[in-house]
Amino acid sequence: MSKICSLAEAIQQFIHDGDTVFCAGFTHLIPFAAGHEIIRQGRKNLTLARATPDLIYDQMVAAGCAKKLVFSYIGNPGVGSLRIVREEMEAGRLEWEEYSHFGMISRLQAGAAGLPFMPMNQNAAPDLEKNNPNIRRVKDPYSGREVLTVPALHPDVGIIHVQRADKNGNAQVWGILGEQKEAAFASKDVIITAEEIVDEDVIRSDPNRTLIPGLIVKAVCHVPHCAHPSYTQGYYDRDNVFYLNWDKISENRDSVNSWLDEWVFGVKNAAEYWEKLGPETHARLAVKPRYAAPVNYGDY
Amino acid sequence: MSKICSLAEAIQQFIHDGDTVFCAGFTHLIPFAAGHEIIRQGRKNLTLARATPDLIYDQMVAAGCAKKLVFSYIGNPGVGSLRIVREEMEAGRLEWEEYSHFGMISRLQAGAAGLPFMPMNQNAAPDLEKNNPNIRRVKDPYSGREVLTVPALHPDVGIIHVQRADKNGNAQVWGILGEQKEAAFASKDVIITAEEIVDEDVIRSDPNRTLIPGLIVKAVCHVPHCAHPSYTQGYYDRDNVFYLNWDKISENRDSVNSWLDEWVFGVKNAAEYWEKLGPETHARLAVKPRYAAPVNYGDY
Amino acid sequence: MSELTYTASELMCINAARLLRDGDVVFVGVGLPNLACNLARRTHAPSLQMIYEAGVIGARPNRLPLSIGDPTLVSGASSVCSMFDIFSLYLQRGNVDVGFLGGAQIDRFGNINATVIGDYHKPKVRLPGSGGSQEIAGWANRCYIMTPHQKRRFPEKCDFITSAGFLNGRAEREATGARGGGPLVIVTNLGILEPDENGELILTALHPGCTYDQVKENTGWAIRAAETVRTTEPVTDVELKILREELDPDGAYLKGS
Amino acid sequence: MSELTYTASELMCINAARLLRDGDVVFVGVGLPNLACNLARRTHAPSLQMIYEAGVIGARPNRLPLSIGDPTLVSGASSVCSMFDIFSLYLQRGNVDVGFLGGAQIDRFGNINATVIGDYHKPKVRLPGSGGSQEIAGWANRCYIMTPHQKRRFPEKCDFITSAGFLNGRAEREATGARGGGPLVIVTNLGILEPDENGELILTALHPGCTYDQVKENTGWAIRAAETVRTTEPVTDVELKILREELDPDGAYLKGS
Repeated sequence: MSKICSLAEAIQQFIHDGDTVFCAGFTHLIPFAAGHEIIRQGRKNLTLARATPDLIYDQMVAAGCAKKLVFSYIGNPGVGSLRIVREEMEAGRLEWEEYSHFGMISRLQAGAAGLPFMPMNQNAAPDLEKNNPNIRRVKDPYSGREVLTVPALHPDVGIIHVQRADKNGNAQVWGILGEQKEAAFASKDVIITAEEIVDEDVIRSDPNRTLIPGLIVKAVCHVPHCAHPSYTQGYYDRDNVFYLNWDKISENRDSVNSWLDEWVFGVKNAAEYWEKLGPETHARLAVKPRYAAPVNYGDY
Repeated sequence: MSKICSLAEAIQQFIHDGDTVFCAGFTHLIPFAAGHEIIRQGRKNLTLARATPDLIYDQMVAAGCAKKLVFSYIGNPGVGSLRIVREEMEAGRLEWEEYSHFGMISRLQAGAAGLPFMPMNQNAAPDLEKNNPNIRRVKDPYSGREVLTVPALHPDVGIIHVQRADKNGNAQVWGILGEQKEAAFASKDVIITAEEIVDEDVIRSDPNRTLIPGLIVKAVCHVPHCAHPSYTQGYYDRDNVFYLNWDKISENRDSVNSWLDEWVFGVKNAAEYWEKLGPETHARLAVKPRYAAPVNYGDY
Repeated sequence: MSELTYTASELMCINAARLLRDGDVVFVGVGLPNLACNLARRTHAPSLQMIYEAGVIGARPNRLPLSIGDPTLVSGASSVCSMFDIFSLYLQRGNVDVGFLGGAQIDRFGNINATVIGDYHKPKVRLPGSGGSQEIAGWANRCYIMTPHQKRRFPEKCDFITSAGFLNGRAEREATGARGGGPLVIVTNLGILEPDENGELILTALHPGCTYDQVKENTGWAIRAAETVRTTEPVTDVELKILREELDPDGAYLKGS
Repeated sequence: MSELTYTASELMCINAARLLRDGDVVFVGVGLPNLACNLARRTHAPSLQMIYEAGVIGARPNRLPLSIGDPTLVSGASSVCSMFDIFSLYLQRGNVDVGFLGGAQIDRFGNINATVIGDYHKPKVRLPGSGGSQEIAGWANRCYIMTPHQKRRFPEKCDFITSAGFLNGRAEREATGARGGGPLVIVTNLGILEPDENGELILTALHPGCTYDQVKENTGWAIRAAETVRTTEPVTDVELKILREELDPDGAYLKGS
């Protein structure tokens, strides 16, 4: 049974005000188009969870979608500060819950594995543990020494961008894997956005490449260039110029609002957004092919 | 720096009497040739750990290499009983430590992750927990309910068969993954046996396919057909006929000893063993190619 | 129809197949459960999703697999993952609807022994052990069991509980916090047993031509019968034909008994 | 040689590169640590193995990555794994020899603050937070820090300990059971600080032309000097040439200060 629908339909159906949303992807495959669609549809009071909020959550916070942030690093990767998020936190207008990267990912792993918590070895750093009551301890029943724990995270919705998926939601990913798999299995509902919708036979020709199985997926959306200004390995490059520009745009709210008006509210969907970027940007982000060596599964 | 050596050299250097050895592979990629080399070199008092001891440990137990078995299922997969192992256990001549599959794999995962233990949800089954003091409990610090724990397993040596590896030990696997990755990271020393030694560029063309990184590998051995009568996906089929035959061979010790004399002590190495199987068996186990769809990483 | 002849294995397999619901995610073993699932897929449950403990999801085998890790399960499958992932992300997470279980002994409360006859530390008969079944029994939403109906296979109490049924009663299982629903149906060659409100197995259906007396004779405790004991639908020639001609043409699993 | 001119970043980067040993497995961040590692690989440590928190092992980037997840790190790498795996199988397991750390504040015992200036719940300046550094500081065998030598960056005590140095002394860190050795060397633009037997940072080397007085002026506590304070080897034109012509030709990281 096909799960294909438009991204607008998927957001409409699965994301509700007050939900905890996880837009997955570590630098790679960040589903910006989904974030923009959430902004366009005016969702409010979301809890936004991601290791690195990146520009996608900076934009969603700026647009007033978020009540709370769950994160482990609030920077503009490779550039500097995440200005909107930082300003809202400093002003006391945004709640937050903070972990280390490993704490954050361990929360997802526990959620994905159906465990109530994950243990982590002690790292000697005292202050995050002191300030986050969700970071606790249990005694290792073998040595008697204590290990740290973090509780399972179960987002209401996980949005996962991938290179290719079939209509059932079987999704294949290569390049940086980040926390895509863990976020998908941890979430109650999973929305897949894909650069390409391919025939089932393509997926079945390489089952080890399937990171997310259709059986946990609710919706599959065909969204080419979904990740811009992040990137999709093999499809287009990271738009480092935009990451640098955002540092300037986000210096004041007027320019942020103008940007949102023009690039989010001013376009209908990801296709229009990409079109609007224009041929020069398309050319700048284009990438020449470099193929993986063949792999023979055998015709058993 | 190349880590390539012969299988005999690797066993000689890294496997010592009394070691805990993990010959990895769930049905797929079981490194039989390594087991046979351990028998030929006359190792004693080994603790043999595997989820399913399979014929490889039945043979090693028959040859007198083992003091103890750590396992979760002692059957001849798809056939029935594992006669030698069962007889030795019933006779009180073989120590054992027993888990469920998930308990066994969780022990490896804990070992691989550097954790002292892994939690598992309760499964309501009381008797294995009662009889194995290594299965314990901790209280989930969030709900207050108890979860089960198993302790990390750290084999002295993990032997991992793979489709292809480079001289540094970067190893790629497809088909059933079993516990190959976890066993490698959990072990103190890792020996890779590979169907093919390939140029680094082959590995680097598809980094997501690399299951085991060279940096944890001590020795890389070129051993085509290492897995027979188990199989290597895409290279040769499982020898189901042998699995059925072993059920008869292992009915009495004389026929087992004759088999060991002929097929282990009577050959010098895996190449001679394969040659001795003869062209009919080679033809029976041959497999026609079926290739994975191409994957483009992009030339960044 | 009533003149069709079939083996006990065929009878159990067909009745087990009928229990599966379209769309179910099933944790499959080789042998009869594999055949039952494939029969269901070819009849009333085309969207059945089969996953194997070896880490294979959505297999499309071109031949009957001898072992649970056969390469034919991999070529053409929709996904392959590690064993750690299949047990944690799928089974422990609650993504498995149905598990199949089997063992040397099944007791009054549906507990299963696949470990040992006699004392654990001095085994009289050492059996294979849990494999994946301890967690399947604990965590699958529903569990089904197929087993020949023999007194030694149905003792009042197992020598060793490898996989949990309802322990000494449904409340005891529930108190452990295990997420799964436990054994829902036991299919034998005589009929069907189901747990009552206390988790005790009772006879709820007989296959055509079988009797409650036969069941009592072949059960190790005084087995009760439900108020109304159904008769199972007769085996059809369509079901037999699929099993015999498509799924197990060599009779590897269905021949004999 | 002594007439070469270089920026503070170049000086720190070159001195950090010299600390790396051939064969080291290094958990690399972007920016200066990335440049230091690549400089070491091109000089005395050709077998240095670089791994990135994004899950990339053995990268061979064709261009200078802006972010830690740049696609150029992936194409041609020897392995890519999930974040969960890179932090657990590599870092927590003890497979990482060297980690690089940085932060807004580094205190007397090498503790690092990358989280907040002021109160945690009512931040005066909210910094990025831990990212991967809490576990790198806890678990890498050796940690190195590069930072400009300024009083505000070297307070006696951090406002918030994001990543552990030696807490209030080496014994306190050891009591936590964290496996890693903690900060081994802090490279600044003035010289090199190392922990003494109690874990307190002391001056052990000065760069050519720099003085202990400058260090004291720019440190937030009364920093002690080792009995013998070395002078670091002068920067060579070979090192500068590799940095400027091969590794960062646009001066993205090395220009300025």
